[in-house]
Amino acid sequence: MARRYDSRTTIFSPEGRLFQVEYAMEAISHAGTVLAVLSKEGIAMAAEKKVTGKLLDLSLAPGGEKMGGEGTEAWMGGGGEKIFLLNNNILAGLAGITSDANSLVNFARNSAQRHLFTYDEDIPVEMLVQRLCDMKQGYTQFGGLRPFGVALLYMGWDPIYGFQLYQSDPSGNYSGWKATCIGSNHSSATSLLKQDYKEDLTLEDAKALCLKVMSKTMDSTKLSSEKLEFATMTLHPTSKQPLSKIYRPSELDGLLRDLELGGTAEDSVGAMEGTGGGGGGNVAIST
Amino acid sequence: MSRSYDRALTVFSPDGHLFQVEYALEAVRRGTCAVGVRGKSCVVLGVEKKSTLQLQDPRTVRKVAMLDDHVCVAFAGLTADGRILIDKARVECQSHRLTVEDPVSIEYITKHIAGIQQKYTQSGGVRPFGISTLVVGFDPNDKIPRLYQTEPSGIYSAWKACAIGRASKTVREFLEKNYTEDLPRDEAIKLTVKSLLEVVQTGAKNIEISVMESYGVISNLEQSEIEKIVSQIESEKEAEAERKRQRIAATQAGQASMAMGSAAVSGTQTPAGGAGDSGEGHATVPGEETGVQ
Amino acid sequence: MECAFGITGKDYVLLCSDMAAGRSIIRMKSDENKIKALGPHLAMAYGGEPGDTNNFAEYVERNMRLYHIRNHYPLLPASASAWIRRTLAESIRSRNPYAVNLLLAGYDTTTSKPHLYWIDYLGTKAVVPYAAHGMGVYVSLSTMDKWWFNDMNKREGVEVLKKCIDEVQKRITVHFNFNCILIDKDGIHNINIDSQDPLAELESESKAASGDIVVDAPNSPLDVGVTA
Amino acid sequence: MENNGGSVVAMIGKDCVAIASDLRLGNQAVGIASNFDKVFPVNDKLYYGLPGLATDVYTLKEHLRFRVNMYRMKEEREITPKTFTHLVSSTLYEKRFGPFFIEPVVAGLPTPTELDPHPKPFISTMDTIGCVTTPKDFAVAGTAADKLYGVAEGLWEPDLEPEDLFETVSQTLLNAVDRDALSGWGAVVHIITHDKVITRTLRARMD
Amino acid sequence: MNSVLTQLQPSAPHQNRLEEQDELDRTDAASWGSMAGFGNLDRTGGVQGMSIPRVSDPTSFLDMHTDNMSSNPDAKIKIAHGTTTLAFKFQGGVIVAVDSRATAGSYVASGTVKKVIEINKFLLGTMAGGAADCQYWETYLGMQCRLYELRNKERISVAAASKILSNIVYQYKGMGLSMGTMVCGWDKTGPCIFYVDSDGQRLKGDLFSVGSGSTFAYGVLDQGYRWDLTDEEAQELGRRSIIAAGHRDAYSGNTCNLYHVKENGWDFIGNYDVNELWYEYEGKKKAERESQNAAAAAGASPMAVEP
Repeated sequence: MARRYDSRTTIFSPEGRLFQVEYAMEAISHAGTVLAVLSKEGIAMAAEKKVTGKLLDLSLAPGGEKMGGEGTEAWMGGGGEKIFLLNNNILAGLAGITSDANSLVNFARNSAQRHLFTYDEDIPVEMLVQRLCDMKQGYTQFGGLRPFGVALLYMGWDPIYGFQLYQSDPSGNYSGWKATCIGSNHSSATSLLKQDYKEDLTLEDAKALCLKVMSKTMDSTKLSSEKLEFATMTLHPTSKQPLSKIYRPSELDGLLRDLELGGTAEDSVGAMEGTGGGGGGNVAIST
Repeated sequence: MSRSYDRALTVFSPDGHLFQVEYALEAVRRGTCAVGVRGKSCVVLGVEKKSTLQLQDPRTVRKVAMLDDHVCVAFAGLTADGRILIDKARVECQSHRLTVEDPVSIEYITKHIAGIQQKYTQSGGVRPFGISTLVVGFDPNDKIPRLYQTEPSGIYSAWKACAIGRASKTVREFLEKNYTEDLPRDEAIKLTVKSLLEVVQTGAKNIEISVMESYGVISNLEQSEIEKIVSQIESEKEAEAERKRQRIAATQAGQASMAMGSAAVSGTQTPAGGAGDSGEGHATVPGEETGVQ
Repeated sequence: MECAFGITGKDYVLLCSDMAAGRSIIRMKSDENKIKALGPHLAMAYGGEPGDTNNFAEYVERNMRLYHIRNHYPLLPASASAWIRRTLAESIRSRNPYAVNLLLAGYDTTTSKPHLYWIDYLGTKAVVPYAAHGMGVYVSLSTMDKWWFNDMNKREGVEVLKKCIDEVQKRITVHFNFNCILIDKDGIHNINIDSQDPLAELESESKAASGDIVVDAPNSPLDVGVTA
Repeated sequence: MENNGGSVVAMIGKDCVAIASDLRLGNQAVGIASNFDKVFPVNDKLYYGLPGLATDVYTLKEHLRFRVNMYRMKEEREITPKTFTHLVSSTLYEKRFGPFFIEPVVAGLPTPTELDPHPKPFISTMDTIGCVTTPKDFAVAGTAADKLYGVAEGLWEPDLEPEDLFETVSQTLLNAVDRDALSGWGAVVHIITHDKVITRTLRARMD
Repeated sequence: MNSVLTQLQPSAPHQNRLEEQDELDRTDAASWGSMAGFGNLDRTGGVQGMSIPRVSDPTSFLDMHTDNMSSNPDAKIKIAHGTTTLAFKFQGGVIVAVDSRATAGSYVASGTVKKVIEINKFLLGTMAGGAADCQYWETYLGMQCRLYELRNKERISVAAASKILSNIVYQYKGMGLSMGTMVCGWDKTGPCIFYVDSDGQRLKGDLFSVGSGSTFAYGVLDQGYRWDLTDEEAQELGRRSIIAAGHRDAYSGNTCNLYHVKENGWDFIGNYDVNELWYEYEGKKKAERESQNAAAAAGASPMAVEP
């Protein structure tokens, strides 16, 4: 019987449920975990990479040693597998179908730029979240379309509400959080976060908490940049403008070693100071 | 392009039902409860609020929204649908002011919302909105509080007191029994809280009350105020129960069985498992993640 | 035949406009309010082609309001100026351009700074400490150049404004009545610029009932359902 | 062009490039603002100036910002001066039948690549509908363009070091706008070198 | 859905907007019964069936061929103008007074034109400028007002009615519409006058006069106007002002129509011949002077002889 209501497009089942949406959510719970922790000083986000393999060539991926010349920075667009820069002040981590994610990222970047174009300011975080969610909602209501199989974590800063962390799902719902998690094992990660989260975290605490929970969730003893992406959102110490930073593999391994959570042992190429990509010109996107 | 989708999703069944619309109504019943009560010179909206999780930011949980200075709306059903519909209504409110200068009347905006909902039951390739709304407010240059309800089908109606969402039938019956005309502000608030307590077992922390007292004067009750009202209601209930017990004790000697019966009928006790029709407990509503509010 | 001024000070901005409305040589009204409140801390004085002015102002007003209600906070002055400028810039290349010049004044509550923008019908925007549109350009810009200085307190600002108005009334053949507002951290206040000491009224008012806003600034959309 | 006034000049030096503009925004004869910078950064190796109708200065600047940002996020690298010039040019030509009244000037230092380890400093300028010229010495535009040509012809010499280039471009701009009624009211100069950008505001005639 | 929607910022500017959504938005909202009522009136005001010259720039085309704009006074299409109309608010309601002359060039085409348009029982519109423009759009406005009433179950406010009219003419701005009208009525807020013209200008006020003779009407009106006029005094003031304008202005005259808007609708007070009244006023003035002189001559205090 249920087949009648869950095969074609998004329509109500007799109990008033939208199976397509629920199935889309199911798809996400198999995806790589993304989790983020908010602190007063900034936000930290870690994401689990699922596509790994010995023969995967990462040298041309952002942050890879062969990529571009000077001026080419890892933080420019993200574009690894999981964490993307949506706007100067917003980073997002995605869990779900990667191809859907790419189209959403593109939409988000366009929306953010359009806002910048009309209002000459960075788009407020919640507004961008709403834009995306409105789009996602549309895909659950209009015929011939299937919902997006993507959940997102957004971290960002705007002058109205400061640092913010949001989560959105395929139904087009979103909510704000202090620390949250999407993807596989999200329930156990959430309860770990609940246990260890304190109101007065520093950014360093947040980073540590993020990676600690990640290491437990991922069920692997040693984390490394091969399986992980990591990013932070902070304010520039002098200009007070948002500073998004996606860690280079070498930086991340360094951080992991410091926290004694793993990290590939010898990676002399990237033994650079912690400021990394975002340190110099903070304006990833000019405003 | 649109040709390929003009196979409407909502069509009559052989026995004259619009199943998608009826199922959408089911989605509404899975949402949390919202109650509207019209008093003498005010109108009260009460909603059941899901407990925010420890790490959640309460700011983003919105069930009551302002459409214009003088109009508020509460909804039950799919949250994302609600957001879209509310946005359309907000645009209409400003658009109306731009074209005819006057603010919208409450009936007008209700009619507009219902019109949009109706459209989505009849057009090709779309499913209906899975929400019901309660629209409250005051017309410009007018002192009469207004309360309207809209449904996924596009039906709208005016009410003295009304409930939508989870267990709305129980609440509506309660309201029918307990509503009196021309309630003063405090009484109207109390009735709203009382009726919500029919379905909300967890008390004040899951209740939110907004009161509109005249054109453009809206306020939210503080948590502490709601708590006070809840405890007041509870003590009244207890007193009532106490009196009943005494009465029963007094008459027990004579007609024990009869007295028992009448006490049951007066039914001030919360119906067991107020979760209502579906019989689902609040915390475990399946499909909660689909964003039903 | 119009005249508007804007002056910023330390923690406030003054906006002043004439109140005449008419057709060719006939003045049909001398108490038309040509300053529109666009938010709790934002207002504009506008002038230009009759018909366009009000239609454009109301269009802006309703869009600002929609933004406020949708997002629970108003547009900040800088973003509002960008939006208005874009609207005019797009309009100038359309078939029916709005011929409206305006001064946009606002107080940024996040940085506690006053803002003043000079915007013309082409969509030209200038960020300025003081400005004029219409007749006032020719006689009073120099007055402001001479008397305006950085971080003026309210009394000093009002004095400069009075000088400007005085100059207009002295040198321009047309007689104008003026309408004046002051925007500070508490919102928009009406000011009777003709009185001896316009600020005294304001001060006594704010003492009596703080935040008694006379211009009907839209009340902020209550965060219904968000708190509690 | 004559409505708001304003002029921009760019010059090539030795491993450095300079771009400067005046700061006046006028409404025909009446000066409105003396803080109207017409030169904008794309990144710390690339600047551009937009002299012309002020409303279009804003509009074009915002268009370009949109496109550059999208380019940067999608390509994950900075745009080169040459690519940027073509971006500006095609943006202008899109409005072929209702042009932006602007004559842009672009100045930048290309980043060295494996194929071209020592790229030359780059300047270019366009007409209102995007016809590009890439001079080897200097580029001028705006209401004082003809005066700028004259002074620059006399003052510019090849392979100037950053500080000498600063002096040359400053003198060129100041002396040219003194002879232009619609430009002036202050000036700002940017010298782009490989390790930093030097930005200085100049004192100018205020009449 | 309606063009005002597009006028406002779109709610969620999806770049690749879903086709269906567009389809939903395109259908005329009025047909869903949810729009407060403007019938086939597009919400910015235009009538859909209105034909506009099929040239690239109808505005300048019309500008060339009508004499309304000053650019071409010899154009073939001559728009009728020349009128005096006035309206003012006072304690007893609104007085509306107009003349009745229609001219085409210097030729007096009619002396019995009805320049007050009875929109409905509570609303009056006056007519100055193009007679056809005024008549058509104000009648059309009447229709819209009735639809509004049926849909919203209450009478339309004067503000809203005038705004509808203003939106319509603003949409045709520059195409040669010629109207200067006052929409007068009584609604929940009391008596109300709005001046609306073809520039799209819309002013709320206590006292207006429109038309070629308005300057002369103002001359009498401004001097005699007080808020606390009695009904009779107010009617007389309106009448007297029109007579004054009819006398001085070549394009105004013939008769004066006088209306009084009260709380429960308007009353038509009467139609007066300008010429007859002029002589009557002249006669009165003369008689007053004579009696004054006589009184002065008789040594009585001149102050006592106020009529």
